Amino acid sequence: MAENTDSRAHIRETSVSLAVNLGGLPMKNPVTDASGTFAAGREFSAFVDVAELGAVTTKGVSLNGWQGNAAPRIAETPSGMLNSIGLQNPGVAHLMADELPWLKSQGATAIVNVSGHSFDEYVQVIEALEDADAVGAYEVNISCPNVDEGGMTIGTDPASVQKVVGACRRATKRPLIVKLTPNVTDVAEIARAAVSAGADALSLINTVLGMAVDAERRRPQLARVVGGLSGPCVKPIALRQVWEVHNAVDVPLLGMGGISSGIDAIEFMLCGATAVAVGTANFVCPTATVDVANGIIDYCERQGVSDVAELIGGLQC
Amino acid sequence: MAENTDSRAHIRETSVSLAVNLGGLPMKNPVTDASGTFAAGREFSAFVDVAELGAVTTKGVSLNGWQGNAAPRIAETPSGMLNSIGLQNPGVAHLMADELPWLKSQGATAIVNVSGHSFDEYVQVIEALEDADAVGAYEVNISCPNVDEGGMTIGTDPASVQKVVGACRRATKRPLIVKLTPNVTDVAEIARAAVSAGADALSLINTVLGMAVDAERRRPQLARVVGGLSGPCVKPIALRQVWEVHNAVDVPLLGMGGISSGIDAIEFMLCGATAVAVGTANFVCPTATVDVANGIIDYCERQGVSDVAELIGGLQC
Amino acid sequence: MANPVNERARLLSNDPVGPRLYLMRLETPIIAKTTRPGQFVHLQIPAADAHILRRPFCVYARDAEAGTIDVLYQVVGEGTRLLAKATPAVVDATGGMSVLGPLGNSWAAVDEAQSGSGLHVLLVGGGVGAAPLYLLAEDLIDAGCAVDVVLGAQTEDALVTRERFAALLGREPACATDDGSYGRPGFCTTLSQEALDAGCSVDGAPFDRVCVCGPDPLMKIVAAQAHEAHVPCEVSTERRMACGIGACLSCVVETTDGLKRSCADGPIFDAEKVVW
Amino acid sequence: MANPVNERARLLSNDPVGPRLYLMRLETPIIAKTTRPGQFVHLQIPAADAHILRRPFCVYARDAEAGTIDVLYQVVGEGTRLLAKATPAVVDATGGMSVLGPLGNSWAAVDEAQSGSGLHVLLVGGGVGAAPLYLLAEDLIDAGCAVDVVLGAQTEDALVTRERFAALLGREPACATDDGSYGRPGFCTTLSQEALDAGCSVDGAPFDRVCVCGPDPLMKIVAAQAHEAHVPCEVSTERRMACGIGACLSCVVETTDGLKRSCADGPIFDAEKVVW
Ligand SMILES: Cc1cc2nc3c(=O)[nH]c(=O)nc-3n(C[C@H](O)[C@H](O)[C@H](O)COP(=O)(O)OP(=O)(O)OC[C@H]3O[C@@H](n4cnc5c(N)ncnc54)[C@H](O)[C@@H]3O)c2cc1C
Ligand SMILES: Cc1cc2nc3c(=O)[nH]c(=O)nc-3n(C[C@H](O)[C@H](O)[C@H](O)COP(=O)(O)OP(=O)(O)OC[C@H]3O[C@@H](n4cnc5c(N)ncnc54)[C@H](O)[C@@H]3O)c2cc1C
Ligand SMILES: Cc1cc2nc3c(=O)[nH]c(=O)nc-3n(C[C@H](O)[C@H](O)[C@H](O)COP(=O)(O)O)c2cc1C
Ligand SMILES: Cc1cc2nc3c(=O)[nH]c(=O)nc-3n(C[C@H](O)[C@H](O)[C@H](O)COP(=O)(O)O)c2cc1C
Ligand code: FES
Ligand code: FES
Repeated sequence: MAENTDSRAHIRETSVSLAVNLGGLPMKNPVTDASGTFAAGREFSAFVDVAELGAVTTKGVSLNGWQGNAAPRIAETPSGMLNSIGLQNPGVAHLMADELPWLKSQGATAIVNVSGHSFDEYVQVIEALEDADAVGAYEVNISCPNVDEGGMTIGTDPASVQKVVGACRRATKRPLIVKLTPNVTDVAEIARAAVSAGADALSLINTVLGMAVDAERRRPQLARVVGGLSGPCVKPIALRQVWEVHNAVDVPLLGMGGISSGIDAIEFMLCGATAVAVGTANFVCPTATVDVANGIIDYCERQGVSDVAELIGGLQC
Repeated sequence: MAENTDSRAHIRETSVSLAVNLGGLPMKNPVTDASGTFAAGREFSAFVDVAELGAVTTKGVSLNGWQGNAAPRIAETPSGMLNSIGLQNPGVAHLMADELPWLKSQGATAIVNVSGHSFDEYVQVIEALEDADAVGAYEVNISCPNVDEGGMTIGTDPASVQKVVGACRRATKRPLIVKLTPNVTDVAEIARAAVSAGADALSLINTVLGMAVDAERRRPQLARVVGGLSGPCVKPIALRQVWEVHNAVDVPLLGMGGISSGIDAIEFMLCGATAVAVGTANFVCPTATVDVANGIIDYCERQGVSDVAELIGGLQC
Repeated sequence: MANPVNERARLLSNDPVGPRLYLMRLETPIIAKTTRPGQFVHLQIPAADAHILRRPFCVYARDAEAGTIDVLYQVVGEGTRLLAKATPAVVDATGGMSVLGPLGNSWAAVDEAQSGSGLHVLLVGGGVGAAPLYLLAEDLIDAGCAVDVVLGAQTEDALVTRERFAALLGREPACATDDGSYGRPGFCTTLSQEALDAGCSVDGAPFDRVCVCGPDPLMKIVAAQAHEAHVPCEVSTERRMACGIGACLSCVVETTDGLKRSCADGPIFDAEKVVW
Repeated sequence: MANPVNERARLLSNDPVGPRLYLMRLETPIIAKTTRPGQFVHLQIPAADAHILRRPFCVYARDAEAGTIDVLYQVVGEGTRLLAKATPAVVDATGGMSVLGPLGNSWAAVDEAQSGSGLHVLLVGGGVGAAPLYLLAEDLIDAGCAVDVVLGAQTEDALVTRERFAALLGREPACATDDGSYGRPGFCTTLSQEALDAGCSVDGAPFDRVCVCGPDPLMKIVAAQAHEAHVPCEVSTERRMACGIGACLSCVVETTDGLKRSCADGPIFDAEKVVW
């Protein structure tokens, strides 16, 4: 896809101070994409200039790559979608050879989303990435099934969370963001486990477990039966969890889940998010990341907010 | 509100066998309303004949009544809504004096939804209701905060679930339906606890914890900040949990969460529900219960299903 | 009260009439015949399937013969923004608009006027709250009452009900605007106080009733004025509603008789009973 | 390939043309100029905010001068049902329809035809899969190819592309209908096999290429026939798509070179590489 700067959407000029710091990662504005919805940005470069974003969060990467799940991999649901991509990825070497250099050439800040099927795999992915200079922060996705623990999702058990975050922490001095799963009874407990093990920041929410059925054919809509729910429908769940976690821990939060406008982003910031990620909305409109950033600017200008950071946790209740 | 039979919606004649048995409660068709969205049916009697429904599930009742939460109590969300009614109810005596006799006079089958702030309160409500002859089954709502356990939601802890269900079981021989909360890491575990303590059937899902923010005023939309999410947006979550519970226990299930059409109901039945409840959809359209029943008939006739019970758990995967 | 019905209405018109104000005409033959003053309809936003809740609006005017009702509404949020975009063609293409109504109670003043005779009634409408007073004024005048009307709005061009009231009353309603662009500058509570002090403009007799509709703070002040003047006062409450028919307990109003449902026990309440 | 753009299109028409079949004309000046045969557009369903995903449709015809494209589509589910209800007025009232395109690759046959000369190409379209072959036929004929077309449909009235193809080719395409209401009774794979056996109807020369679009089972059979006949074959894949631009990995096609993205690496693939 060749450049076509004229037709791209741009974040507009403003006197509002947009910079935030996400656990050691300086971001020029609070907007990144949600991992897995933006690849490493290149596919969107006909629509947005990825260097303008606060960061580009790359698709989850494992050590040697994964095949992902069988198709169909997605289904539409009311105001949302299910996916069971299964973290298909070509492995960390490909990311380092191909995606990171491109991001660097664009002048973008990279958050690398890290996945693993074992505690060791997470560490190995990070160790490999320590050689790349274009990594601004890691986002450790603890919603992966863990073969060490019988396939259980690491992120649902505080002890496993502590273990994996601790191991990642020892492997790097770079900002370490831990991405929580919403499919737990008490997200604050998991958040505290991650922070106690050394997380610099937390991101949430990952997708909510869901299912869709094709009644006519009496079959599940996804080949893997169950998938992850995302999009506007999950926003109330995400806001609640961001709020709960904000009240439970002291590290900055990267909020996501159904964000498709500047107002949505402001809602997350008021609940305690320092930065926000735009996911499914990228499929609805490929300029969604930039649209969200411009919407944040609109809000700040209208409300006379001179520094976006003032909004963080500013909910009055 | 006077009767106006002409303008009411009716469940149409069919040769499809619609009767199901929900853990000892015979239902003439699989459709009831979801507790709290239909009062005790009277307010809907200008639109539907409540006697035609498989059952009428009444609003949660406590021993001496509760005031509920401060207003605003609801907010709209994408394809859904939040509520924090707070189980406002006038107490079990009022239900017995006023609502149950009316339901009986209409010829309706009643499922009484029971709530409590302590293990004892549940039992006392059931004990009071044992004197009423118009009760077809109890639906025990274990999503209430329990003052015995520091305000924790009973339904999130297997031991508490066993305790409350066991106590209710000893208080009655009537069909005992236990209504699960979706806000847990592993709903199958909770389901097993309820069944082991004597539940005849399980109903799910109750509302999903969520939150909505008024960005302009920087305030939560609900006076109580957090509320329960319901409506089409939660259907994927509900289907997934019904499927998980269906695979974990052997008792019949009452499925709910976002059902607004016959096809939605069929999806729940294919995932393992014996009957279905229509909740938020009643606010969208006051004939929703009847519309769902007619949609089930349409599906069965189109697909040549002679007995609706054939569909239960019939998902092919 | 007549049974509520769910009518699939055609949208006949939907036009801007003032700042963020729209006037909508709906073809709802049954509701047009059965609506009493103060009652409301519960509308589904057309062509917006993610917005599942209905929106409540008072009936501004009704034409039983033509089978139509008018709704005057203000754009305040996403639902009304989408409503303002609806065109007759859009609504026709989506099979009509679902209108539930008539819902709620009516002003006790109407019953009283119909049984008693020659009541003196003061109506106070703030902003778009003026709309539901129009049907009331019609019925009161039909019942032989002397009616005075006080209207408040932010600006002159927001006083969109003024002309209809003037035509009905045969004289200008008393008006106040926040910015002074029309009538008395400031809030209309000054005018309501003056009216209570002076008595009915028709014959100087003291008022027998006050009926108010508008923002809560306005209703609270006028209720206090009426209380002071020993005039019974009714107010029209606005709460967020889900079902609109009394089942869900979303819309509670705190009263001295306990929590009441705005949609079914109200929206009209005796001001003395409302806990503000 | 041209960069994709997101155009706010006016809907110019949207009419039923056969059983559950609709023909839609959209005003998309940039896409109309830049679309190549086989490429698709990714449409937002208008006035349906709960349906967040776009729907992919091939471009059936384009008029670069008028700035319009045509889409022929079948109602199969909720999204296409809503699409069929859209009217120009509805789309205008909602500020136009968001159309992302042109997306995907194109038929290799076109490049080959433009560089080589006088290719003999067999096009096989099943059901609504005939639509994307029309642009291809146009470009191939422009490039001097001899083109034979085989169409299959369930019934005569579903053969809605037949006349356009006949006009373009100057002769009737070979047709089959499942119910025998037009052309050869049964599946169109009989006709494609006969064509491969007989060679091009223009001059009897063996085909250099086969291009197929239709349901997977059809494409699989024709691909096998072409393989048997040693004729290179391309197929147009259909997968559920979210982004449509290669980022989300929703739409993977299993190939002998590994998993490929239907939206960005396809939708057109060399039939030999597809793992059916
Ligand atoms: C009985 C009654 C009669 C009414 N009559 C009129 C009228 O004649 N003209 C008019 O302009 N407005 C009237 N309103 C207010 C009108 O219902 C709201 O302005 C409208 O619902 C706002 O919807 P929204 O989607 O634009 O706002 P949003 O804020 O986006 O709506 C979110 C939710 O809050 C609810 N909500 C927001 N504001 C109000 C409010 N003020 N009152 C009740 N619910 C609200 C909405 O219904 C919706 O459920 C009336 C309200 C009630 C209860
Ligand atoms: C590249 C491409 C080109 C296409 N061109 C045409 C065309 O020219 N004419 C035409 O009639 N159809 C075409 N299709 C198929 C068309 O996209 C689907 O029929 C349509 O998306 C169905 O939407 P729905 O909401 O009615 O179905 P639903 O089943 O309700 O949709 C649910 C989800 O599944 C997806 N989906 C359902 N069926 C298909 C399918 N067959 N292929 C891909 N996704 C599907 C939908 O996009 C949606 O995300 C094409 C598909 C692709 C991938
Ligand atoms: C298609 C798709 C792929 C995703 N892949 C990843 C992933 O690789 N790693 C990860 O941590 N989250 C992944 N997610 C989750 C998103 O990053 C995000 O947490 C979630 O979708 C909620 O945000 P949204 O509602 O804005 O999409 C994926 C989501 C989608 C929809
Ligand atoms: C306004 C409202 C009140 C409710 N009250 C109760 C209640 O009293 N007891 C209970 O068990 N569930 C209650 N629920 C939950 C519903 O019964 C149901 O489990 C949930 O709403 C999901 O179904 P739905 O999406 O069809 O609404 C209530 C839900 C709503 C929306
Ligand atoms: S809106 Fe449901 S009780 Fe009033
Ligand atoms: S649809 Fe997203 S990669 Fe193809």
